Amino acid sequence: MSTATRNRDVWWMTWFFPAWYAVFGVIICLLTRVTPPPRPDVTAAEKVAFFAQHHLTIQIGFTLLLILLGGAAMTNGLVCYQIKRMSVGSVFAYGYIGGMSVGALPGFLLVTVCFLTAAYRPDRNPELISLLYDLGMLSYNGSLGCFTAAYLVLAIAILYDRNEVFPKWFAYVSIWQIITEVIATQMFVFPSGAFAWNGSIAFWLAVVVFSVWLGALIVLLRRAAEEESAKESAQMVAAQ
Amino acid sequence: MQILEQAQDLPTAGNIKAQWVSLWTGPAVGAVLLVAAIAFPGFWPPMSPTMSADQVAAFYADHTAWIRASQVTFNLCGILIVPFLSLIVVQMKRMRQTHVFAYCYLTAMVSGATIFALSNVFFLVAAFRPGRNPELIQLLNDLAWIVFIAPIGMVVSQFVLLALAVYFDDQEHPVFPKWVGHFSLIIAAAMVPAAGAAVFQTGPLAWDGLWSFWVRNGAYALFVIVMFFVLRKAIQRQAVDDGVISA
Amino acid sequence: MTRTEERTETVGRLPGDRDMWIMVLGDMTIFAGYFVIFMIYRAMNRQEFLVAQQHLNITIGVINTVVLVTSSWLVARAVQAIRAGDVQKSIALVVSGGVGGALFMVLKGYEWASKIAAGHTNSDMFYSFYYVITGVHLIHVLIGLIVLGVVVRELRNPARRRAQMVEIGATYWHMVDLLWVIIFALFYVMR
Amino acid sequence: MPESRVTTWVWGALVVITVGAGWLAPAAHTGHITVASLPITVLVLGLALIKSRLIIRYFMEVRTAPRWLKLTTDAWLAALFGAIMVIYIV
Repeated sequence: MSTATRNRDVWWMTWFFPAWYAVFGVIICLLTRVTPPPRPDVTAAEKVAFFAQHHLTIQIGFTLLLILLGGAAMTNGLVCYQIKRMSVGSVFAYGYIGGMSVGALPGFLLVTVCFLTAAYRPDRNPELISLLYDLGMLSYNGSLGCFTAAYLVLAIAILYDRNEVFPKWFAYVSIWQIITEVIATQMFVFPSGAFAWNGSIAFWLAVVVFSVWLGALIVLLRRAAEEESAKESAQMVAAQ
Repeated sequence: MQILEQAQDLPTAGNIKAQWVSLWTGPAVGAVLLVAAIAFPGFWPPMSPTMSADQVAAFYADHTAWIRASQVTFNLCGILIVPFLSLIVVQMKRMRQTHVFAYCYLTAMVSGATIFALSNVFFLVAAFRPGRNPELIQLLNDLAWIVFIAPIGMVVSQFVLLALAVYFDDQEHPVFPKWVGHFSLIIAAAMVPAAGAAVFQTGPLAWDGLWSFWVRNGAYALFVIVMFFVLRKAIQRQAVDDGVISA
Repeated sequence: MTRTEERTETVGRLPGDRDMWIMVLGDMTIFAGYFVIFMIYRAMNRQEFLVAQQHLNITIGVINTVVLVTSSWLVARAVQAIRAGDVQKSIALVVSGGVGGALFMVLKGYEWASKIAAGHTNSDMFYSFYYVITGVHLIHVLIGLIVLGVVVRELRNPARRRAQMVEIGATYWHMVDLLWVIIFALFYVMR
Repeated sequence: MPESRVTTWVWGALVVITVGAGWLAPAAHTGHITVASLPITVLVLGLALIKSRLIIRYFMEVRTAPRWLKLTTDAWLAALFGAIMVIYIV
């Protein structure tokens, strides 16, 4: 046995994490055009036109996402694993995957299916296309509780942890994420303005905070894996 | 499985017994779901995506009772496959590595099951008021079929994770034999094209097509059957190792 | 003053810890974003905002600001007390600071209730900002009360008693105060 | 002057400024003043800036903090109040 290979699987997932989000970013930003989001304050005819204009890229992008959807689960499983390494036991780790696996359906799948169904029959009644558009966008941008629950248990786990798997400031960054989810409640009320699903506060500021959170998580997952490797090789040396 | 008398009350025996029960829920649920699939009129042959809204509405009006009976069964029993899949998680945690693949598998399994559960609801809502505007019935039918066939991402990631876990399991006597990894990847490859069901209305990739319907669903059924025997062997070996049954 | 103290005086000493300052500076930046966006919408609807602003109760606004500033002052005194080694005084000051925070929330709740009863709901753009920004601020007050609670609990336990813990809590609590002072100026007072 | 006395003076200043600023608010006058006023706004924002800096410097103890923190908080104040002022005037 070579030294420190026991967490080789963790390293695989740690590299997979940014790779998956990169692909996901390309899909949602460049192909399917759901981020940045299309406008909520348009007529049914304009929504039909949106689907007509991006017909092909929506189909390519979201079909790709249907295949890669499981990557979200895999990235969340990795975070769950790191929470399990904390001194706080498994409760928060299970809470995290609980919240995140619920979130996969309203957070990713529903928008995928709604947009593909809309693109499936472009000659459908425009009112129905409009319904699919709203349903997709509101569930995608507005699935709040599942992620809030996951961020909350993550933050508490980090604050109570004594193994220093993640630094304390990341707990606070997760709390910002909760705050942005709280503000996102407003998108169910406002079809335009700062709090709409494409609004400067409910969307753009939230995206900035999310990017900070995600970028920090990518770096911290790598650091946690490095520390785990170092600890294991130290243990192996000690055992010999 | 004959548990040794002296081991009866050990926690290890309890663990083996629980796994054994979960193992046998597999064929039981499989049988029920097979009956439901046979009873669902929309599968024989699978409803064509090219049906007009009126035809779809007429189909739901003509077969309301059987659609309801079979989809309620799917709704009630579909997620009962979860204990069987949990068994794979438990066995993955016995492999020689950290448990990260097992947690990823668990997450993907829960999300995948949730997606399946959603499709039954769409079928059932479409059958709830057959007198509804045909355009709405067609919409519900589209959603039901697309959610049922196309989102294979969660299961595909389960196969990939299982394969990775098997390949990374470098114990002298691995929990699963290596071919399970290859097999798992082949099943994944067989299911991936079904994502096209959300785009194509005709041909093998349409939801009633050879690939998206028959190969996809057949592959998954084959996986469950093969994993039944693989898991049975793994549990028996674990039982011997734990001293719960005689070799 | 001894030599080491003199050195820290010139180099500077970070109150609390680095993690809390990342939180506070980041949160201040996010709120700055809210404020700037509010100002942009205000600039686009000047008259409408000014008319809507008339209906805010300035007296409650002033009282709430004084309450929060006072609470902040008590917590600042608590930090000085624990540094001087006076644990009981420090606990008492943190608790009274927390009471101030709770009072702020009660007053804010009353203000919201009376505004909604008077028909100033979030269908008016000024009030949509008002409810969201003050609501997010209220969540920060609530988190602050939890933080102060943790501080009191740690102070009561002789084994875990650390001045740094009080500083961390205080840094957060002053940020809550700081953000409110700016909200007060932008929503209640400016024309 | 002992540390606690300084803190108390700062608190007194904050309360006085708050009450004074409250008197400038549109709603403080029954006459329903609904005209924008540049001088009052400048005054109000100036007072808010002073209050904010007092809180940061004295309550948050940035006065004795490392230079980077002093600079960061001042930059934040300058950027925020500068932006508010510019948006108001333009």
